Amino acid sequence: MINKVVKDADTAIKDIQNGQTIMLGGFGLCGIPENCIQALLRKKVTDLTCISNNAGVDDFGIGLLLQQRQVKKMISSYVGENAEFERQLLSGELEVELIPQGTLATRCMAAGYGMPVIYTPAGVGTEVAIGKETRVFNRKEYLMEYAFDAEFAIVKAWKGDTAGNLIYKSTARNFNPVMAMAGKITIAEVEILVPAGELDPDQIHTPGIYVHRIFQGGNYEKRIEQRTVRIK
Amino acid sequence: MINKVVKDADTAIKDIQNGQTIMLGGFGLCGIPENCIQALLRKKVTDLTCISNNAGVDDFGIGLLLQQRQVKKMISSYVGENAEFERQLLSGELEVELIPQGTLATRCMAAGYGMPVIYTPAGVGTEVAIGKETRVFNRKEYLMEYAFDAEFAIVKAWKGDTAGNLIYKSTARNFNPVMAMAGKITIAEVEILVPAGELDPDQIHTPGIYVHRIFQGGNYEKRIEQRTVRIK
Amino acid sequence: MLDKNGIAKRIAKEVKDGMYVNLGIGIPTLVANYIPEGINVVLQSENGLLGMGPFPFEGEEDADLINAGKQTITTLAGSSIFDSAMSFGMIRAQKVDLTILGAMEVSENGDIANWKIPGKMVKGMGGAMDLVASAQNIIVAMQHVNKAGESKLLPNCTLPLTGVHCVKKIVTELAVLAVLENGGFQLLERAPGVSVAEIQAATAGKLLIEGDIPEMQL
Amino acid sequence: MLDKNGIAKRIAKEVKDGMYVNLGIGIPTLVANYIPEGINVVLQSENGLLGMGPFPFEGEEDADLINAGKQTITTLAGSSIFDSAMSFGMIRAQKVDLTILGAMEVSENGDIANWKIPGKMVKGMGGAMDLVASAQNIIVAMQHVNKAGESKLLPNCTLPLTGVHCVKKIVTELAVLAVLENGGFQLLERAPGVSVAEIQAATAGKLLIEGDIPEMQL
Repeated sequence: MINKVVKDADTAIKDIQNGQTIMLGGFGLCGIPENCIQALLRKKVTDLTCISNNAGVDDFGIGLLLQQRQVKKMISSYVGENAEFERQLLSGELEVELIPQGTLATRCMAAGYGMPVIYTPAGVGTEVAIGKETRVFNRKEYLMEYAFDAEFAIVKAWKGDTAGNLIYKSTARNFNPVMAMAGKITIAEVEILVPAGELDPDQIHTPGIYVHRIFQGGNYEKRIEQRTVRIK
Repeated sequence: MINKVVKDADTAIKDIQNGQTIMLGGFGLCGIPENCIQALLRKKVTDLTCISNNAGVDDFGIGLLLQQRQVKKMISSYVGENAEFERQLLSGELEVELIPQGTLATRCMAAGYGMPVIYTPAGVGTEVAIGKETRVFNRKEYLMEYAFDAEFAIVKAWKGDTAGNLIYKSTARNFNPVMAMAGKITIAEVEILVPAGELDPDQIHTPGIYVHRIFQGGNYEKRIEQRTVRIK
Repeated sequence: MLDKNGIAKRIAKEVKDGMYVNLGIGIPTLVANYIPEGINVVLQSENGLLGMGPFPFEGEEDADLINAGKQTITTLAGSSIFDSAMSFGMIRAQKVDLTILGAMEVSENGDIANWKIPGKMVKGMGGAMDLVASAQNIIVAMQHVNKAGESKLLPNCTLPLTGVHCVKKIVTELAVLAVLENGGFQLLERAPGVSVAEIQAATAGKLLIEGDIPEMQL
Repeated sequence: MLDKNGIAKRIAKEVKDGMYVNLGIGIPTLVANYIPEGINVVLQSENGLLGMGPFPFEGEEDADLINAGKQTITTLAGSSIFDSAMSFGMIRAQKVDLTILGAMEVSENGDIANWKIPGKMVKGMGGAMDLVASAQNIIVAMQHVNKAGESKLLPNCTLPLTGVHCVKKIVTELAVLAVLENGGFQLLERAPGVSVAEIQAATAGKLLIEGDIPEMQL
């Protein structure tokens, strides 16, 4: 097997350059690459285009990169929980491209599966369709959407092995597997890193071929956005 | 949960009609729905269009359906291990459409993911491209291939639960998950059927939403085509 | 006139045995509380879960297990987890039988606007555009009029659209209405104590009233 | 002149540390036996496996674990299993670094024919068309001439094509040749004991010979 292990988050992201496009896995604050975000904050790389379903909250997740003005453009489906985000957007400091969540996921998958474009009905007849090629198949109209082209994908998994194989836990899976497939270089941080051979080949969610660098992260906060409970 | 269990293979396939299009999972003889194939033999339904990567061997798998002249057309990528197949093809009794293996898999996925067409470079410049729309993206030429439209998909999994969730074993996975997504009605036979709740949600390969009928099969022969071994 | 829970309760009657259902944020979420005993329904959460269960007991929250509203939830026996591409794949492939979501406006030809108010902060469409573009059966749960007292059932939407020609049915605090294939809101049921005239007054789009309009059974 | 194992041995030198490699049926399969110690390579089998191991010990065959040639095989520590859509997805996305396959004919502009002889039984292209259309680095392992003594390195292929303008390198029993971007076979190495004249005589397509042609190091 090919060993994909790097020492830590700083090593993993060390060649990310100002102005590059990076994907960041997660849905809200669930399943986000906390260690790599911290390393990006330390590296102070700027003018990033970030492809991520959400933009974190003011003081956690991608929100921290926004606080440090490291993000030039966000490509997301929902960005609603972030006051600093709103300020930068309204002041023109931040570009935002909002796209449907399924389109976001499928444009990642297209990149990982070598498909140059995909067709989706999402956004037909809306402002999302402006400037896009449309086509009718079986009497239904679709938009043609391009595969993403991102220099780096940064994902978070639960377990991983030294060969780069990844297993996600529960709904922290979300965008991570499709982004893992889509980066020219894919960086994975995991809660538990094991030697190759300890994971069941049938249970791998992301095969190691898609993962270029892997390390075991630490100090996961895993903040909850909406703590909803019922009483016993 | 919604209960998808039916009594047996005969019940599962009882409404498959002459002339319909069915997908059959498996690669060679590995991971094929043996019980449903037997039930199709008993039902003697004819003029089937079968979408399957291979056509079995003379006396096993889809080869048995060919022996009984139940197949009008095969859509496959490789059909080489079958003398009766060859006879029917050369005599004009059987139509065959040969398509690249990745195109076959991806046309299934397209159906399961609601994508009307996909683009693939496979077959560009060859006779596979004849009559097909081509398009250049990023200086590379692609063929436009349509999602399959099959009345039934018949797949074989290792374990399944009453809610229709499926887990495959080893390379018997192959085409089964993509075909399971692609049938208007999907029938799954499993070696082990368990109550909903016994499978780990993180390890499900095919979510039950894609599966309409499930039953526990029996008497699996699981014939090996090429028994290759090394000496201890 | 219904309160939010009343709207949810009425919509729950549209949920049939064996359905896979996606519930949007707000009133639609409440529908889960009113699905009758004996009706087996599977809730899809578009962040990657089939078989969404109730909120966890206090102290049992799992940060890795949330719904599309980012609320902590639980799984059920028979649940399955998948990635976002498969989640929207099954939505696009119309495997999800029923989508229930809120709206700011619905037009008489079934257009829906629910994601953006120009000039105000834009939060994004999330999965709503995918859901309304793909679902075969879409029910809107909303108030009949907005806070300014203006009808939300219009000849044409004034806000940026989420999807076109897709809403099949609307349940408000006043009425149940079908959106007709050729345009127009057909009044199906009145909320308890609400008159046809009140509904007519609150509906700006074309309203079709045929015969006696029954009162809702809740 | 090389035998089949010699061809496989020479090709094995093209396999570099860290590569994901897809090996076709026939001579390419033999390449696995000659990958040097210390070189970490992962073999992809397009039916859905990364990390293909050797044949199982007798009695340990598993009908559920085969390669694309339908042979019983084993997994290795670090193997992963996936479905056919993902398998060809990673091939199309060029995650597989090197594809080694056999051919009936190769043209001087890199076209390959290896799946069909008109008039004879057609078995199908399997995954070959996907592999040659997507792989960035394709090495063909084949005999220099066919059984009738005719060259298989041609100006143009005469058989139905598998893919166009895709072969980068050819290793035969006589020689190692590069396919030039603008057309033509460039002779890189001679097999032990084989002269340039013999290679020239066996090559119907345009052959470029620049300077001294070294003998292969095996």
